[in-house]
Amino acid sequence: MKRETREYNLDWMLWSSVVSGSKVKDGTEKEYRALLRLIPNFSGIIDGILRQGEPGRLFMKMGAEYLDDIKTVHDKGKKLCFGTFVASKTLFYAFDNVVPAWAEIMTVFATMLMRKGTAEYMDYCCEAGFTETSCSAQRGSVGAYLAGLAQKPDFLICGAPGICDTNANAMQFMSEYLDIPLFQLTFPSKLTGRRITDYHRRDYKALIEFVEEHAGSRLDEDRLRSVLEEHKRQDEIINEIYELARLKPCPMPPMFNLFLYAGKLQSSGRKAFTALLESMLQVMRENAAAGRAGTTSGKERARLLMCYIDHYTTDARFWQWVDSQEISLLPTLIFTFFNKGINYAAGREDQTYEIDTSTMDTMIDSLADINSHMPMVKQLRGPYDATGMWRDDLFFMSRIMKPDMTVYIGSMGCRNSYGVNKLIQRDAERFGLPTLLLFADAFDDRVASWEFCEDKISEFMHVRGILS
Amino acid sequence: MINKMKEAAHCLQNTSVKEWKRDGGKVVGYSCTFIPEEIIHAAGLLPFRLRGIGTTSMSIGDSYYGAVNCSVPKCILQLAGQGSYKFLDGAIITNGCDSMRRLEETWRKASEDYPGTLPDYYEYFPVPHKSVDYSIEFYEEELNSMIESLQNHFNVKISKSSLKKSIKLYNEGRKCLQRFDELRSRQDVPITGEDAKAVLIAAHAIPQEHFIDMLKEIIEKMEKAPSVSNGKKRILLMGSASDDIDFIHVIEEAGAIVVADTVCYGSRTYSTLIDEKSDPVHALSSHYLTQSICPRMLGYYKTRLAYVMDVIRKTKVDGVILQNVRFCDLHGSENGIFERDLDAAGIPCMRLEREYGPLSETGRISMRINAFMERIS
Amino acid sequence: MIAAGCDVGSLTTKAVILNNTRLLGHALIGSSFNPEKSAAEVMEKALAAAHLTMDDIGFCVGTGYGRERIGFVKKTISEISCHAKGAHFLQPSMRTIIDIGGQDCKAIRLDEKGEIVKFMTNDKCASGTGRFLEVMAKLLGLELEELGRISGQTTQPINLAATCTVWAQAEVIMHLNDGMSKADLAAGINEAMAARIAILARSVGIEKDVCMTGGVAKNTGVIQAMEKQLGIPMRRLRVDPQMMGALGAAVFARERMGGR
Amino acid sequence: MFVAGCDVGSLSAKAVIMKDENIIASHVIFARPEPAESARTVMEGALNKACLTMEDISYCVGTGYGRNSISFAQAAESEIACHGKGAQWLKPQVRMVIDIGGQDAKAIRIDETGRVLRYAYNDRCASGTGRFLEVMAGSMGIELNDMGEVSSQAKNPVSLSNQCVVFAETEIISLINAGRDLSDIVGGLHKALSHRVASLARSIELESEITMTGGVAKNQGMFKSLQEALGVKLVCMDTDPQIIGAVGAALMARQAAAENG
Ligand SMILES: Nc1ncnc2c1ncn2[C@@H]1O[C@H](COP(=O)(O)OP(=O)(O)O)[C@@H](O)[C@H]1O
Ligand SMILES: Nc1ncnc2c1ncn2[C@@H]1O[C@H](COP(=O)(O)OP(=O)(O)O)[C@@H](O)[C@H]1O
Ligand code: SF4
Ligand code: SF4
Ligand code: SF4
Repeated sequence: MKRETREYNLDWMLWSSVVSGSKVKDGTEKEYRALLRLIPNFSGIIDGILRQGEPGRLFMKMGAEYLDDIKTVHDKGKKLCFGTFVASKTLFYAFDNVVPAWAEIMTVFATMLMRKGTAEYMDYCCEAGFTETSCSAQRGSVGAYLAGLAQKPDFLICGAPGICDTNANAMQFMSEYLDIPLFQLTFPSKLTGRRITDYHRRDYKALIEFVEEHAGSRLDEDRLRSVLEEHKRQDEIINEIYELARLKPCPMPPMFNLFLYAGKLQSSGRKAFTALLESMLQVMRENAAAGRAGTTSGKERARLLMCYIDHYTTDARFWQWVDSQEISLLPTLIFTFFNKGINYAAGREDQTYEIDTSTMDTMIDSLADINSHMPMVKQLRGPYDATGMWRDDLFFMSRIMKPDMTVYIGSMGCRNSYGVNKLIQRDAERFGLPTLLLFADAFDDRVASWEFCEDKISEFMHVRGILS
Repeated sequence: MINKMKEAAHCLQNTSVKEWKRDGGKVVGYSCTFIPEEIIHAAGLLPFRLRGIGTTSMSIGDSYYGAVNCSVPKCILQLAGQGSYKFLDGAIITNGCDSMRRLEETWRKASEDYPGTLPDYYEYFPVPHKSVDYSIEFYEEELNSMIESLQNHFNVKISKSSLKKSIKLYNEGRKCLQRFDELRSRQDVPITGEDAKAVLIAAHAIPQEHFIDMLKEIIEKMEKAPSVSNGKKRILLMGSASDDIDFIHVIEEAGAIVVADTVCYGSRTYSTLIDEKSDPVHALSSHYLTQSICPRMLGYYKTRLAYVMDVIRKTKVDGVILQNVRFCDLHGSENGIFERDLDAAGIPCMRLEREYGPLSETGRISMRINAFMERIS
Repeated sequence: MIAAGCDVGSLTTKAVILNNTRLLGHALIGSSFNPEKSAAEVMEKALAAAHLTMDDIGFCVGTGYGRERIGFVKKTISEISCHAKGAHFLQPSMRTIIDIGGQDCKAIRLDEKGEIVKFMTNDKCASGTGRFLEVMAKLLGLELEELGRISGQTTQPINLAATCTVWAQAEVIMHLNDGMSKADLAAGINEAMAARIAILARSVGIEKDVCMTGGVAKNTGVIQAMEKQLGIPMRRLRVDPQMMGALGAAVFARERMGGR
Repeated sequence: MFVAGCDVGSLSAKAVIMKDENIIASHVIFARPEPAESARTVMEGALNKACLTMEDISYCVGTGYGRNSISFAQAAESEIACHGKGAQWLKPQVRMVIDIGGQDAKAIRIDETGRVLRYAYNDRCASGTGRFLEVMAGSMGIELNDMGEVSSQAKNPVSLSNQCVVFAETEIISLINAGRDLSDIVGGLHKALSHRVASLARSIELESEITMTGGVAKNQGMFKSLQEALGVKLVCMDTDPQIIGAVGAALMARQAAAENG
């Protein structure tokens, strides 16, 4: 790692970028333009986000709040819990002295905001002895933590054993390297059934005990109830957003996809996310009423479904490009995890979670339930073609969202999705969904530059006659 | 005797398997040490560990797997697609690691294009990633359903007493292997690492009864055998699965002698015995699910380190080779921490990433091993 | 007490003749298909430079990829040990040695006595090896020497995204089309190379002094990029860095003969 | 009316001139460092053969890596579409085209009109491309032209362990040193490459009528070896397979010219 890189902490840098970015829109348009010039490195992305209007502003505020908590965690005498995103956040927001920082979220922020992405942190992982073939979603931020360039976590939570080895490895490595206690939440590789539910619940209770022990505080019933209620409310709005996204043209602006899952992963159960969702819904309703697509031009030339990960590197060019091409970006497949009772759950009730806030016990069961339906936990833990797994979800989403094509982008570290993406592609093509596998890395543009990806996606749409 | 073992190590369908088949016996392949061979054995079937040796092309492996998957399951898929595994009557795939668990799907799908290459009995077996009471319970239930499905498919009965008999037999095998390990790592090493590896591979490729008889003879010879070590550096081999005798050959060519290994196909499977008194299925599940020597059991690094340090102390090795197959994340990342901790303990070690099977790059590997030997001499 | 070292590399074959600490002669030729012949040829040249014949050599050590096939050597030692030995012999304060040859790259850390503490090699693929630079130089229509020199004239090095040598080539072609200057491209190439090597170097743990050996050490652009990457100066060696393996072999040979 | 197709690849540049249903001239050159220059030179060559000048060409479509720097082309098309189109036009029964060029390998499935249904690129690295053979031929001192001939004498093709082009090269050198027959080595190279390409083709599911295009298809050894690896008899192109991309481009030009009046 270069000396300059060591001068600032990762969490501080992200905090300062997002916080200042979240304020630039507070004044007039002229002031905004002037301020943008002061943040040359990431003005592209900030502008891209803020151009979404109120939802963009709220998204930035939500990020600022999240990063502020992380940056000040120890000053405020709280405990920092670091983990991977396949462990649901909702639990942690029910503790008053725990702040969750999630590896992938930090990586995504850094990938989008920092000039050279997270390359140096990723490389630092190798320098520290962690394998270079591992997933960039973790390596990107874990490298900074290994190098001591962030608030040191007080404990680690990993929800990946049984889902993703490389992810779980990153946490184990970090735990050993920095000597931080680690809890591994595990998932049998079957999705449904009584035994599975029991297993989750028992494991989840063990997790709560672990958190209580290391946080030195107890899970508060009232707080948990209010977080879960908020979560429920959010699910209802998301349900409506999905419903609207089905329209042709799709009234959802491409970047909302990012807001949707970033919010869900980062701030589930927090008021800031509810506010964001409400304003997103507002925009979509207006678009729908006017029969407009969510793209800037209001037109829709094609509908795109990402069947794995969006492409994050540098300046959010992915979403902006999609927008400029008048392509609707439909809600990402991997975030298709539903609350029981919504339309899409019909016929697949066993694949949904239920939030029941009657008693402490039912709430804990709900948490376990939510967690066992997190992205990847749901789609990747069993055979790809089993009920409720990757293929099933892809076909299901295509039926309701009617995409013209689907694109796979992953991480070079992803054994699971690379292990079966050729099979998925075959099946999807037979199903009638044009499918492009991109040999690129969503978090590392050294594998393939955005220009390369853009070129390949354009070529695909052209050759396959997708773009009207 | 050792030649028989070598034959078993060098090819898939060895003489014993052929004889077994000829006598009307059935063979069930399985992908990792978390499948109790005892159960397959108790069903009167021959458990056979899936391997990827002898592959000369990846044309089938690469058609279904992605570019960033480990070549161990890819080679197995290649062999399966080529029809080399047609002698199997069944196969059980586990979630040993992410690449391996995907073999369940890739093989199943490949068989649509290569008809007749999927065994009639084909199951995916989920192994939990934790050693706690409720995961052991879960695993036990899975074992029970495996027993049931074997019984149904092969029309056999797996009784408690036959299970107990199998456990007893395999425990005897484990005891022999423990003795074998003691001998191979004594001061005057009586067997090359290459030959020793052949024995360890054969343990999962020929009928256990037969294996134990042969092993006993080998042990007897070893007790009196002259030393083959003469001044060679004693090496402990750690990391990814290694059933590749030629790889050991390359290491030993460079002036080393492998006297111990903790890799899959090494002491992992027999360092402890199974309780013969309690309920057999329960005994199996508490044995197998507490073998945390494999890094797939994430979060148990400290246990593994203690185990390795113990092996190092007992076998008095001069150096440790921490190898991993490319894209093997489990071992790749753990080797990094091992390196740090072994370094700190003053034990020379070297990390080495390689390709699996025939794709191994002899020249470059031997250059590195040479340098390592020069370093520790 | 005349000792010799012969390094049959993938690209070049080198020989060094040493009398105690004095370098009597050395030679470098391109490797041919036949390592035996290359070795004999280069040795002859080195001997001629030193005005000696084979009979004058007390002990000769061989190294490099073709080491097993050199007829006249008494012992073979790996390149890793030889490069370390050679660099330490010239400069006992050397702690980290980065050797980049035609086909691989090695980072080696030494202790005060010059013993190897740790080493790492990259030989998974051609990117990060000298071959990468050769391919690129050819593409730009530059001599290898020029690649380093011209990169000094850059105003803005390009960012090479692809890691595969061949794909990187396509990228460079693309930039050439866009009218990018050769200097910027050369600088970008050298930086990409340095970035890859730096990871390796850091994984063995860098300690001062640091030097580079192997043919690529003659590329000033890579050296500067490495210095920038690592934030520490690379010590220059007083002998051609490409000869380091052969020199180390000769030093080993001298030790064999009882010299210290 | 004359139309043209120009394919500027990584190794070679190709130009084809068509009149009505006929190819009246084609030309192939080694690519220059500057694609614009390659395009100009190769086009001039083709024009000379046809005794035409640029003004005679009503429409020109460019393809290949350098397609965006062909100044005289009115439109650019992807190689995938061009190879599909060209192959189908020449051999109407063809439903799958395997194009191996210097820089990549592609498998393309087309329908009866030459429209692309599915396609895939090699995703690993240069080891699955024509460059692999080029480099090897260079290091063995064999002309590319002779590769097929040499390999036809192979009795016992070697098995190559290295994936990387560069390292495979060293391996080859040591095989030569070990006294292995050149023909066995070349045979081994072909086998290695064709197995890689076969897995690519299989990943989009094989069709029954398959042909091979691109420079590598000129190599009879590769042709046979791919046939073996796929276990299917390949349709042989009577036209130089290297120019199929340019033919496809010319066909597209014809179509465009017709549409534009
Ligand atoms: N004069 C030079 N200037 C810059 N780079 C050079 C020069 N000569 C050789 N090189 C680089 O050194 C590499 C060869 O290094 P060398 O140590 O001779 O390799 P090996 O030991 O594997 O034969 C070449 O690939 C090239 O990149
Ligand atoms: N005359 C020939 N005989 C055999 N192989 C050839 C011949 N010419 C070219 N090739 C092979 O074809 C490849 C180049 O194919 P080509 O289609 O021209 O590539 P591109 O379109 O990328 O320029 C070379 O890498 C080489 O392997
Ligand atoms: S992208 Fe793949 S490798 Fe990365 S965390 Fe997700 S499942 Fe694991
Ligand atoms: S070597 Fe590693 S990645 Fe490969 S099958 Fe074994 S555990 Fe899995
Ligand atoms: S990526 Fe390129 S340089 Fe690397 S192994 Fe493949 S061909 Fe060689």
